[in-house]
Amino acid sequence: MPLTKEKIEKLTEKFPDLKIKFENNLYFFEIKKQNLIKFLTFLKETPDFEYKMFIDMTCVDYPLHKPRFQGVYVLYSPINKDKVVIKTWAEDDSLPTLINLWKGAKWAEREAYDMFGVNFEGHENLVRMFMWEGYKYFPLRKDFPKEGIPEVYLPSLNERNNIPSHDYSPYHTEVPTMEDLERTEKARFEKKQAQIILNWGPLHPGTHGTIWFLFDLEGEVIKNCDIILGQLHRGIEKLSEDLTYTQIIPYTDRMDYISAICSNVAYVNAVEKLLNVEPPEKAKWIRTMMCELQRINSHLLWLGTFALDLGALTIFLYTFREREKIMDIIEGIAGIRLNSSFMRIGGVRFDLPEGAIPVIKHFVKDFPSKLKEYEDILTKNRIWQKRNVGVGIINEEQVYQYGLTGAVARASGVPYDIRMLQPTDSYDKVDFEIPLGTVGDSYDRYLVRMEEMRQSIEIIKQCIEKLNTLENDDYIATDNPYVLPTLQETFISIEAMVKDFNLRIYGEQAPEGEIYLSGENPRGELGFYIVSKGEGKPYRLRIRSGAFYNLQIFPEIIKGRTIADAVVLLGSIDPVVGETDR
Amino acid sequence: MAIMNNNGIILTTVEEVLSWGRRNSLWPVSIGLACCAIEMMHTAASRFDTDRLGIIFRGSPRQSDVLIVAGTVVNKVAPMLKLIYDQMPDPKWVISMGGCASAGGPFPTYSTLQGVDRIIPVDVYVPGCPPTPQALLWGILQLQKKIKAKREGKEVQEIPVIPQPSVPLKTK
Amino acid sequence: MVRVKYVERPVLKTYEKVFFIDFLIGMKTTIKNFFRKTITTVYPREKLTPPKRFRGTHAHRIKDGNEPPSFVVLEKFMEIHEGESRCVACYMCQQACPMPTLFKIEAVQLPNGKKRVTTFDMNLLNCLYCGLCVDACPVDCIIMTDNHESAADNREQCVIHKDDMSERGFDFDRRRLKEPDRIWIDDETRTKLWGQIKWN
Amino acid sequence: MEILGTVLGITIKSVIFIVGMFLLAAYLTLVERKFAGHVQQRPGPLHVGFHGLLQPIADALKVLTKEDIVPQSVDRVLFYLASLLAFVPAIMILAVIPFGEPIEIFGFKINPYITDLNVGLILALAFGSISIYGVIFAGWASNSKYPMIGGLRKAAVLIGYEVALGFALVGPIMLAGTFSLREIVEAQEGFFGAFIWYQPIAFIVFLFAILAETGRTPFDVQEAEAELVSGYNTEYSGMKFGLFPLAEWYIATFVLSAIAVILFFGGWNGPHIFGALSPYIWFLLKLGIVFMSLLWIHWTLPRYRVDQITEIAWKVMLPLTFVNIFITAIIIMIKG
Repeated sequence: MPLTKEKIEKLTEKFPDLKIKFENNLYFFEIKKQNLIKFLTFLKETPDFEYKMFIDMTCVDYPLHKPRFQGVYVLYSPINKDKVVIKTWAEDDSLPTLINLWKGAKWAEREAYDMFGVNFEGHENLVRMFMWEGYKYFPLRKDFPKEGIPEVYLPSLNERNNIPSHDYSPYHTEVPTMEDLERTEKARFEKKQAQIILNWGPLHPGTHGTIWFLFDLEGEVIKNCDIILGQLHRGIEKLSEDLTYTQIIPYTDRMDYISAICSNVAYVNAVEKLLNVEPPEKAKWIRTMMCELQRINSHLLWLGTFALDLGALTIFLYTFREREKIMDIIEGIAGIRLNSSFMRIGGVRFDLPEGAIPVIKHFVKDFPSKLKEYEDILTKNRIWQKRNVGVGIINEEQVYQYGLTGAVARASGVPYDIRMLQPTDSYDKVDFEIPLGTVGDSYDRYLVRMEEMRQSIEIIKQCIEKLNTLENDDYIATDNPYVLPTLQETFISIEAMVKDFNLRIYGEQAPEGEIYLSGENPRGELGFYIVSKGEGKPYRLRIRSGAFYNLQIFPEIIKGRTIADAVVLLGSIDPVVGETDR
Repeated sequence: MAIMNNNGIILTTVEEVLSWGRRNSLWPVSIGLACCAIEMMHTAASRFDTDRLGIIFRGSPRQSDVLIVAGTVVNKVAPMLKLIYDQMPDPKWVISMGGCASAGGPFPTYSTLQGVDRIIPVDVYVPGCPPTPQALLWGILQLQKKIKAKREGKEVQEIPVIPQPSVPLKTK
Repeated sequence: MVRVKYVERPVLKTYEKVFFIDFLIGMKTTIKNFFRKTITTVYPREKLTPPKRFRGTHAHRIKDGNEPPSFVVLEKFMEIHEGESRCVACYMCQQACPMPTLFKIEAVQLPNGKKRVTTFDMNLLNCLYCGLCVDACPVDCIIMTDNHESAADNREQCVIHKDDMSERGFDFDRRRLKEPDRIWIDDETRTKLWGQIKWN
Repeated sequence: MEILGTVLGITIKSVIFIVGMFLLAAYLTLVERKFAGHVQQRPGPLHVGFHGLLQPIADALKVLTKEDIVPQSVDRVLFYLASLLAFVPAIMILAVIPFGEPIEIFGFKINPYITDLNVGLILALAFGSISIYGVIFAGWASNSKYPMIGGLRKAAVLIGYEVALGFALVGPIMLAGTFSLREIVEAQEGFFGAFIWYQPIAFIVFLFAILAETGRTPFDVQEAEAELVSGYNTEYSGMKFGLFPLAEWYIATFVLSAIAVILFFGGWNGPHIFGALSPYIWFLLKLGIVFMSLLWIHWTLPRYRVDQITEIAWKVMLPLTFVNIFITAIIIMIKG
């Protein structure tokens, strides 16, 4: 629940210059820069506030305002069970660092520096996060064009003599040289402490995509470690600043491509809250069901790749067998296997097709036996236990320090699950349990995820029962002025066509305001901080990615362990590069 | 289809035998970049089993013949990809899987490489976002056809080999 | 209310350790799968039919008499013959597309005051296959077909044009227009993976 | 004249053995791929030839005609030497492995083995341990980080398990009272004469040792794909690469399973139900079973960490073998 009156008064009399705004069921505080640290420390340490979990930190660029940049911090309180947003203006383009309060701020501040050029006083190693050292620009500034500045002549090697397509240009943005990358690598480690510096990645079978690990090895023991991200930084935040709210939906697929539907739902919920659109009942249930299917799908991929990294190759193919089934279901319902942009603002794109429910029923009935097969091979296997037990133990304090979410937090015994804390869709109507770990090592993360799959099956069963009763409801609230009409309406009525044209051309004219809303992704909390200036496009869309913050703890807990453990730890944290880099 | 019309018949000339061997044991580098990598894994998995066609994924570029560029290639990883390509022994082929790898796809941004064929020559483009496993398999069959055609001296548009710096020089 | 449940960590008993019970159970599972039927779709010989909702290569519906009412309204300004693409050059697909540059739509004004679409190019290599253009089309013209075998060996062949789009649309409608909106239609090909599903 | 005959015979046999071994190894890859495929509910090689029967040939053609990259930074001598050192000893072990009883063809008495040394087993072990150098050299000569780590890992594993392997074999040798493989086989009469019944511990240790020697899961740390790209042979390409898996995964596995059959399963002993050829059939049958079970383990289990492997080798396997030797000795004493 949000803060009570007394607490607000307590805050105001402690900090007179505090500006308070309550919007979209969320408190926004604005504080002067010099008081920021004091205020945050107060929020973190005062007994009945205890906003001790670091959720997110970012910046917003207002070119006409002086000072130009605004820092935005999101905090969560385990006792109040709610979030607050603290904003402050960055005078002379610099902000105080929060590393001493929350270790999790380290990467977020690097990213803000990389994207906006905001300086952070006292940051331990303020280097480029996504771009490479020597990159001249700060992409997320408003005066930087989204397609970059084409400055090198870089034609296609195949299509020398003819123009391949009408939107082809031989000029290209700057591509780094190997020297640039070496400089980037050097910027992470000051001096060589041990024998070998091992580049693990960026293109390596074991790194779950294109994460670039730097290991400072002594024998096989990792003395020091740092992670270079940005090998999949596609600038989705920048892109979405000149797309309408509907057009952003397909890009949320491509962020966490393994759990596309969950990302869709999280984003669509945020936008609906902003536009206060209320989707119909059936859409909510469909969303919940698809989310859980996608969650199982994602956890299966995690299990497969995790087992593959640990050498059990067969599990990988067994999990992919079940994934194929879920993919078939999603393909039949949404039309494409992986990046199914199935959600729409105000509902879902299609109704469930004929035969969807029986197929899902069949899957739900069949899946637990398959789950048991995996557990037979792995759970009690002595090798599996030897590899997992006691590796990468994360305690509760670290969870709050780094803002870890998702299964990683739950394995450490923190009952942080957005599905229960801030239920969207139909999660308040379904009945399930949050699996929690006791030790917080990699084996617990494995067990927690396995248990989550069983819980998802339960949720899907409830959704099916409910959906059987809602046969002929409508699946999208097209009467709302912000919701695009369906095709059939467009064909028959001229009003619908005009409304469609307007919404396509001018976008959904969201009321001025801002919102932070998050959903529970398989990889942790996926939050969307949207600033709307009353246009059809978001002024700033900040994506709080769970994997980004979860991965941040890797360098700390891998120290003193071997490469083999690094594989285990990475697998159990389970990042997806598309989401960490956006 | 290359696979279909040689059910183990030893072809006549050495060249053809070699090309038969090559196109029937294409070993891709197991490198995944983004979404397409998931579909690539699905192609290798049990449902659409690439091992049927003699395709097994190798970890090391030194031991592989095909580079399946699966996913968005951003500027920062482009030199590395070029390096991987250079490490592969001849004869080698490149399949550019998905829109992102082929032409930048839906990311016309400051950080995305607009088509991997700007740094390495591509043999087969597979549209799709991401392409389904069947589409990728179809692309692989196209590549096999291409190898066959090249060996039999049929016309295939040759990739003009023009000396390029491993990564473009900056215009300062 | 937050309901939590602590997972329990199994430990190996001594006899399990000594007699390698854990290994044996795992090996039992693998050998069980060894004797199951394979689930592989032998691709070039047998293909999975994509469902009707599949979002593959784009196509144009043609003017064949069963257009929606909206088309009848907009047709007055257009010069479209029977069997041609229904496109009325309203540019809504381009407007709706998150990646508008992949479209190249051109229309000319004919002497009789009517418009005629001359170019409709789409660069499939930049497409997200998100289906927003399909939702935006007011005359039910642009659709996404079940064609996914579109690999080519140069980038030009990945750009589709008006004529082949209308051909593909005609072909798609001929094959699958009558088809019910079912999750998939090729039950027997999918039984390999799914086993027998009981439809109700 | 006599000597000439023997020399000729041995030469012919060696040629047959080596060529046959090459073909066999090539087709063992197919066997493994088919087995793995069906374990994972997929057919494995299918289209190249009838059910993929020509797949090994296609692979061989490709690998042979591949460009053979030798990176500039490598130590050339060791780089070339390594692949040979990994391959040749594995083949040479074949010299002492008997595949059955001598048979009469056109009045010639042909022994189905190249030579029958009275220290055959020792020779096999010696050659087996030489092939370690191949791996270490490969890792070192590549002058690259992943191969070096892989090579060192493999060295650690092999050193640990060579010892365990050696001591595990002592039990059967004591029972048989000879080092000659042929005589060891003759020492095990009948179904319950097979040493597996008297030496179960030795057999388990030997099984683990085979897995470790041939670098199969749970001991395939040296080419753990997720950690070290392809392990010690990362920098190898073309045929020089091809020799490594052939030697390590197939020939070595084959040869060691043969030794296992000879030592524990009574070699070619078995009821004479197939007529004159029954010894060979029995031998190959047992061999196939052992080989398949190795594959089966390989495609089921996850992978140990290298320090855990060495720990097991020194702290569990070695003491077990000592205990085994001790018990065997006592029993033999009592039996007299």
